[in-house]
Amino acid sequence: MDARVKRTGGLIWPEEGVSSAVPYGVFTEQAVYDEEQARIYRGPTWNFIGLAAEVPNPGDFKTTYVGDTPVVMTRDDTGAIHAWVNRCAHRGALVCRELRGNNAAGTYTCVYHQWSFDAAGDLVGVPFRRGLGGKGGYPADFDLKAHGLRKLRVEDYHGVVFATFDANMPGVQDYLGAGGAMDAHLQRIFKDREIEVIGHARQYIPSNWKFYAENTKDPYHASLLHLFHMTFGLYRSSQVGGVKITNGWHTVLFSRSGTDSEAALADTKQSQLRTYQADTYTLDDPSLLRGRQGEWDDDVTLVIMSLMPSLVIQQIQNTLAVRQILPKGRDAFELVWTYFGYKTDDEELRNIRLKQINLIGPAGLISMEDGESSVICQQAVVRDQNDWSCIEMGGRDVQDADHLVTETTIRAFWDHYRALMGY
Amino acid sequence: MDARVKRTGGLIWPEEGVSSAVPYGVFTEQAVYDEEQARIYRGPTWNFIGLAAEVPNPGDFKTTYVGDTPVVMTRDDTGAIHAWVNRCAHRGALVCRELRGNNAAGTYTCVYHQWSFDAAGDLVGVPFRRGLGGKGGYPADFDLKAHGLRKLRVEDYHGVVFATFDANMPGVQDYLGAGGAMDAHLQRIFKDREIEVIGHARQYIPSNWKFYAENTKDPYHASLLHLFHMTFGLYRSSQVGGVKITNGWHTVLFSRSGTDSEAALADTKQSQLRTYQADTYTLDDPSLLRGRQGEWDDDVTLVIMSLMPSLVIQQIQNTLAVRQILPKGRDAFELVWTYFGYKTDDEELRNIRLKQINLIGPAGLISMEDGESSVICQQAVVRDQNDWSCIEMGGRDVQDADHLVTETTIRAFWDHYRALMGY
Amino acid sequence: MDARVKRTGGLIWPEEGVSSAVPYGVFTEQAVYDEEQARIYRGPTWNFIGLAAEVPNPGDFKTTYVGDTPVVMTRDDTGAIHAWVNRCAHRGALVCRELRGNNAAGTYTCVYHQWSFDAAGDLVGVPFRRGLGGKGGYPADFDLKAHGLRKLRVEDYHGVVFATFDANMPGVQDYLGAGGAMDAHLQRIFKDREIEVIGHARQYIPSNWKFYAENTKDPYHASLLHLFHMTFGLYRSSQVGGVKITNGWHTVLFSRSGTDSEAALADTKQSQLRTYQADTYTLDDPSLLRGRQGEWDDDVTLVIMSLMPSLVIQQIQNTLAVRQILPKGRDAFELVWTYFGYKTDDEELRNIRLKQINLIGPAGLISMEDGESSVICQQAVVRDQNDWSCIEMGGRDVQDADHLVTETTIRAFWDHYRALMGY
Amino acid sequence: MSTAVATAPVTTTRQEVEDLIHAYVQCIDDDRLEEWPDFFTDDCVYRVVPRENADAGLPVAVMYCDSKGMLRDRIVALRKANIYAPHFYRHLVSNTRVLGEQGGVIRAQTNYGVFQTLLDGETRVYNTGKYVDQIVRVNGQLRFKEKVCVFDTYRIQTLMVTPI
Amino acid sequence: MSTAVATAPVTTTRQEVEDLIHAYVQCIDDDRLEEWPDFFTDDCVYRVVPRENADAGLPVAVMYCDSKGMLRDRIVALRKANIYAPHFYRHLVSNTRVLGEQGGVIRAQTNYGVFQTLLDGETRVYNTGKYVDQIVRVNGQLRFKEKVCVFDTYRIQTLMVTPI
Amino acid sequence: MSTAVATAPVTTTRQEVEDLIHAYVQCIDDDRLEEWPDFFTDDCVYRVVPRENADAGLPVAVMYCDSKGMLRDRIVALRKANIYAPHFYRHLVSNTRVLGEQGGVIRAQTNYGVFQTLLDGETRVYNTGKYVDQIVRVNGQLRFKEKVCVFDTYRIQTLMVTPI
Ligand code: FES
Ligand code: FES
Ligand code: FES
Ligand SMILES: [Fe+3]
Ligand SMILES: [Fe+3]
Ligand SMILES: [Fe+3]
Repeated sequence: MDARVKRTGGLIWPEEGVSSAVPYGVFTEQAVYDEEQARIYRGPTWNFIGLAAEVPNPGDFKTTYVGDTPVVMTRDDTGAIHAWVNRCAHRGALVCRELRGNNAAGTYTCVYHQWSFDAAGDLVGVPFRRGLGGKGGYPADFDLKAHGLRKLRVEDYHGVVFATFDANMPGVQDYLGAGGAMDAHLQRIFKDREIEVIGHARQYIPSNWKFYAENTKDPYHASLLHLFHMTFGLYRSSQVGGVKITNGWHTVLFSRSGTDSEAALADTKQSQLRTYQADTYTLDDPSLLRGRQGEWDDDVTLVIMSLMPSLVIQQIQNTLAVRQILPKGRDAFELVWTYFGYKTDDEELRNIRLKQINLIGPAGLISMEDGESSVICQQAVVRDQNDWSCIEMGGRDVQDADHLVTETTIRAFWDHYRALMGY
Repeated sequence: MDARVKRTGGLIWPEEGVSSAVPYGVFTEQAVYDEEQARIYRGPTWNFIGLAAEVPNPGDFKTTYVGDTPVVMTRDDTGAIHAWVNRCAHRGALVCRELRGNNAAGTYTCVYHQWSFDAAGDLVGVPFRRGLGGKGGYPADFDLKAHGLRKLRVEDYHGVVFATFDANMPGVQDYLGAGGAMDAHLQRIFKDREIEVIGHARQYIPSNWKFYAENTKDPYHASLLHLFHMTFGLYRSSQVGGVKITNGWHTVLFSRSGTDSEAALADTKQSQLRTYQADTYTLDDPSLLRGRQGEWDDDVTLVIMSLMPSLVIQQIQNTLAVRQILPKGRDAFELVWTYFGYKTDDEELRNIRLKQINLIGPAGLISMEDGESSVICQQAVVRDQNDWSCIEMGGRDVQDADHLVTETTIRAFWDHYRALMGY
Repeated sequence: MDARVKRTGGLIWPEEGVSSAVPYGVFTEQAVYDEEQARIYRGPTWNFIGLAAEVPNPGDFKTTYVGDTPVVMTRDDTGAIHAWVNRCAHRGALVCRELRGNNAAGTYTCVYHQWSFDAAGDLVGVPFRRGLGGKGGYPADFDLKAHGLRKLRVEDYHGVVFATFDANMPGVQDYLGAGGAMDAHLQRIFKDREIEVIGHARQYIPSNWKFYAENTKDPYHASLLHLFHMTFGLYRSSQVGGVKITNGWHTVLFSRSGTDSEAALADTKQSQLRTYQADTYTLDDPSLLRGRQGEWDDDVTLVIMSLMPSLVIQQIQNTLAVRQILPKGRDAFELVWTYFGYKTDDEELRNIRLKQINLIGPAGLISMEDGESSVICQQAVVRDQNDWSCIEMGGRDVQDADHLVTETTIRAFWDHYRALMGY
Repeated sequence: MSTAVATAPVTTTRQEVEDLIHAYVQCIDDDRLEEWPDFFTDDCVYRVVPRENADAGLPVAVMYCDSKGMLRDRIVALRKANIYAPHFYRHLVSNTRVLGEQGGVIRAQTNYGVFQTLLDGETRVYNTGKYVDQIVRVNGQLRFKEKVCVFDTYRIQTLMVTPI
Repeated sequence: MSTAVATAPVTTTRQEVEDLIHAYVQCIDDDRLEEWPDFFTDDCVYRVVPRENADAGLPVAVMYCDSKGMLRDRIVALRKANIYAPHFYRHLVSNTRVLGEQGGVIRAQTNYGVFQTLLDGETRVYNTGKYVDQIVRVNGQLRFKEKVCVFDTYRIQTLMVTPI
Repeated sequence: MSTAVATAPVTTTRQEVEDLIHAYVQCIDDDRLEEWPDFFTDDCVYRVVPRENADAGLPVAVMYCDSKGMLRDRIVALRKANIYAPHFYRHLVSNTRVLGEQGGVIRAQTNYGVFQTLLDGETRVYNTGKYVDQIVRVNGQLRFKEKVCVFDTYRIQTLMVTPI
């Protein structure tokens, strides 16, 4: 391929339009990381900040991040959800210092000098504004309105809450592709369903966030890294499934257990893979895999929605979770899991969801391996910033597929990434 | 306001002369930090390195820093105090490797090749200079005088010892403003008094040193962050007090307990502040606050002297301490407390000083909160290097005040900082 | 001296050809570190990667580094040794994830998507290459040969294995100087001897790797830092010994116990050194020093071979070890000790070797001090990147010496370093 | 034992519980994981719960096994199935306290710290927390009927595969 | 207890002191700080001393309370007055040693490590040191007459608010 | 002691071994290193072994002394000869287990963590591992006949001079 030098980080990329290779420096250079914060996380993107169910009541709040900028998500007493940068307009202190809580008063008071803001981020009070006993105080022209917190635009889409720094963004539904696969699958899980958060989990992974982005968009690895997927057929490349791409870089990956085509399964067996031990590997207590069948009538048993840049929504058997991806520098990211069920769950189903977390989470018999794969990539690319990866499974183009033997979804990601970054 | 771009760190500052706003990048950029080391800590400033009482005897030494450069303070057998960079002139090893001690021999011998230096930093011995058995050794023209340690100029001002890298500095008294408020208050504590060091404490604070500089110059926060100050009237913005500025950026902040003006106190009560609970909040054992009255006849119960760039001297009730500020990178500093009393203290007074450390120190019921406020500012300004803080309490100008409802002292700091840094 | 500015790190060096001084910034600047990785570790150098005895059998492998690039050393079933960069050609994961082991299958399979490579680093298998059930798979023109691992050239020189990124390097023997002192001393230890690895030890030292390079080339410090050397005469500058330089920067330092010349010893005693307490300092159990005499007929009791950039080979009394120097950033390196003996050792001799590790290793009564000296140099040179060290012992030139009162070997190192780095 | 029991029942019991926990911990640290399930009853419950959830009253655990079989499956997976960085644990346990005994079930609480070493040879604070145990006697041997590990370190470094 | 005491006094006593210290530590780690003062006598002395001062013979402590009231005031301030980052402690204590007993005062020494977790969910070595205790019996219960925490970690991370 | 021994031999013995190890550790942490050799028999063996070697069956230890004299020499060197950064240790030990007793030799195993503080006042995890001890009685006192410290932290920070 031809190649063209790009300024940031001095990286050399394949020619325009070729997304089947990426220079490893994209995972290591500080300049690239900083530019991502500006062009992606604060650029024309909608970033997941939480579930509406995390702040059910007026006064509820939650602290989180957009990229690596600390933000707070609040619900005011009218029920509206707001988000603002968690930095006081006075001299820069964090205004909100807990993970989550309820703020009955409805005002957020900075501890440093007690400037107070309402749920929307507007400045509502300033101590000693007119001085004390006629001395000191703020200038006569001091205007509260001019000193609010930096606000983000917020949209609550079927209970999934997004925020953006970009005033000119279209709505969330347009962003993820109205009526497209992502929209349909998101609605399949959330639309008109009352959800209940059942817990959280956090992993701090010493790897660039984009290695994990590749991982969650990668149907190729799922059979080959995860023995539990392959051996127990929770996911197999030989199953009926596929990938769908919407608005450039959002991707949906889905499959149906027990639908392996004879031919594909035969090919799989031939490959003699470490991860395929269907005949020999068994569980002492199979209750782990005995989920509830047909919770959805489409028999889809696995869906991974990668909604760039910061959200993964999953249904794997009966486990439901959102995963928030928080970059923590060029070589680390945090993965925040929020598990949920439906208010309508019976006790047995709720227990099934809790049990299946043994498969999918920081200690998940499947998903732990995605953390590890991200780490070993970061460790291996310390030098050779201009060596390229090879992303050619399933061809070199970008298009939906009705099978799982492809990396087209990863190519889609890099394609769009380059456009946003100007590479 | 207009704004002008400045090269270092690409920061945008308010127009010349406006100090009521600062771009947050000044707290985050490595380039700014490195330039501070050159232009401030090694520039036209006097840096606190210790109390003369820390090295009372000939041969005593103490290792410390000027900015982030390791230096050693020594007392020679004539009683003179010296300071030199703690880096061997041979191949760069630390010459002095303990916190403090006494060097009876009077020579400082580098462990690596045993070059030895006297208390003044001059090279006095080199092993094998003429070789062994006629072989090897240093060249004939090797000159001991050419290989001394890098010396700093030192001045012991009433027992407070300062050092500078700048050969052309005026004396310490001129530096802090001869006859000005700083000079007067320093002498009030130290002049003709024999002091006794009673102990040390250290805090490592993940925050830029300038957030702490702002904090120690900030009469506004003291009532609003510190419940103990406000509720027990150790300090209240409603008290008789004020701020004085000398030579640009040195500041003195003082107040008198129990002098609250009716009007000011009424205004305070109206403000409904978290920190003011005079009627409801009491101590089970008030002995903590029962200090000795009138130790000084001016009835000043609180003085905070901020002597830039690296020293805070305090009298709060009967606690006496110097705080040395040691920058440890763009996002951390160490705060070294040295507590002292007077040789003339009776046992009761000495015990009062020890007890009041519960108020002022790393675990101080008041001062712990200054560490916290510095940290939450650093955590909040990770991005938006070119957003500005708002430093307008008490107006936008720089001048002494006879009250405590102002940030004029902080504006003074930034004014002078910009001049030194060429911003 | 004149001085000339050099671009990288903005360092100012002495004029061309003068190696008796070095700007301290060479130990602190990131730009210098990165350039070293390119110009030295991946440049025209042979880097030690292990002993052939560490991978005695076909299928054996060991993971290590060249500079800070992870590499794997393997032995194939023909007995040949290979080395390749430990980064999968697919999407960059570490291929080999253990310290060492045996790979019976002979193929190295990446865990991420199970691409498999042979011991030589060639790609031999790719799952789902032709897709599954006719769907997906790699493009028809996908060529396994084009996706091998990045290989290094390898040479096993008398059981000491070296690798290079530079295709045009002459052989190892030419690199270290055929027939020269280094070659002779290396052969003295390894040629026609069957060695046996008896264990490993690792130190992580917060210091730039070049401070340790200076240390291992420094006959001057050995008497002055190490009391055990000097007091017990394991090494003394007054002994018969010398230094030899080959191909610019490789150096051999050797001495013979008990050969101190009267004159030199007299001079030593006069110097009144901390490290010389021959008359007063004794051991309670001298068995530590009671090695086996005359293991080599040349009576050389100490040899330190510094084979740049990454290897030290030592014989001290009867301890035999190789030390691998692994840079871990501008301010840290790891020192990996591999101790060995000969297959022919009797039990007593083997026990002597094990016992003498009390002298030489991470807890070595002598060598621990080399770790410490490296650290205190790094701590002292935080600023003053353009101050210079003084490397003038034994003159200012570079040449072999028949004595140990010199730093000529260190000058040789810097001379060659500057040539490689273009300074 | 009667005498000892009579003279100092609590002391003795703390001793026994400590012996159980020490054996449990050593088994993990010595990498004899195949023996690990035998410290539990057949119908045991084993949960590893982030303090974040415990404090909020949320049920999610990162590991949740409700049978000895599931414990065995965890170990088999760790040995044969899972991909993770090789490592070892070092447990330090302290202040075991017996909180009570009822119907043959002893309730006890113990602080623990797990220090993890990866192949780089560096040791890090990996996980601290407390064991909240329900212990019963099975043929004279103490066994965990329920073991809940509530861990402070709810930001897990990379992943968790080895039991706590 | 007489028998037990007769047969192995030291053992028994170490047991008791450990029980006291374990209860003390658990009280802090479980955030039941309101109960913390009750481990002390009314006229207690509680000092938290940097090793830097202890070794130099200097009297400064970062916390110094000479009455149970002052201990209570510390807790009330922590709950209602002070501003600091939310966090929790995990104590590991070890090798409690009874050094002697005189006039009803037991002198004991114990190593401790405090591991702190902030809201980011990371656990760090916050403070290590030793307890030097003087313990007395108050209506049959052991209580601290004097507790001195000499801590190694004299570079305190940010601040100290929760007792050690 | 007979009664106690009779009633609960193991418990008693664990007590005694713990007392020995606690005294040993305190001696190091209190910097009374001159007394350290006295915890050993004259013909003792003391080895500090990286887990990397122990697991591979390789004999290299970073410290290896086969007499009390060598232990003394280590301390004299540390005091008078060696150059290293001033520091102090804090040991936390836990789950001491008595593995058996034969011919008067008690075999015991204990987990330990050593937390090191340099003059900067920061405390770091320096070394974790386990003690594998052989203990005998010398005039009624327990002494180490052999002490092997197998340490996990085989990447040693800078150097090791103070015994573990
Ligand atoms: S920083 Fe928030 S009120 Fe001052
Ligand atoms: S570095 Fe100081 S004497 Fe050589
Ligand atoms: S990264 Fe190695 S096989 Fe995909
Ligand atoms: Fe996966
Ligand atoms: Fe304050
Ligand atoms: Fe040396």
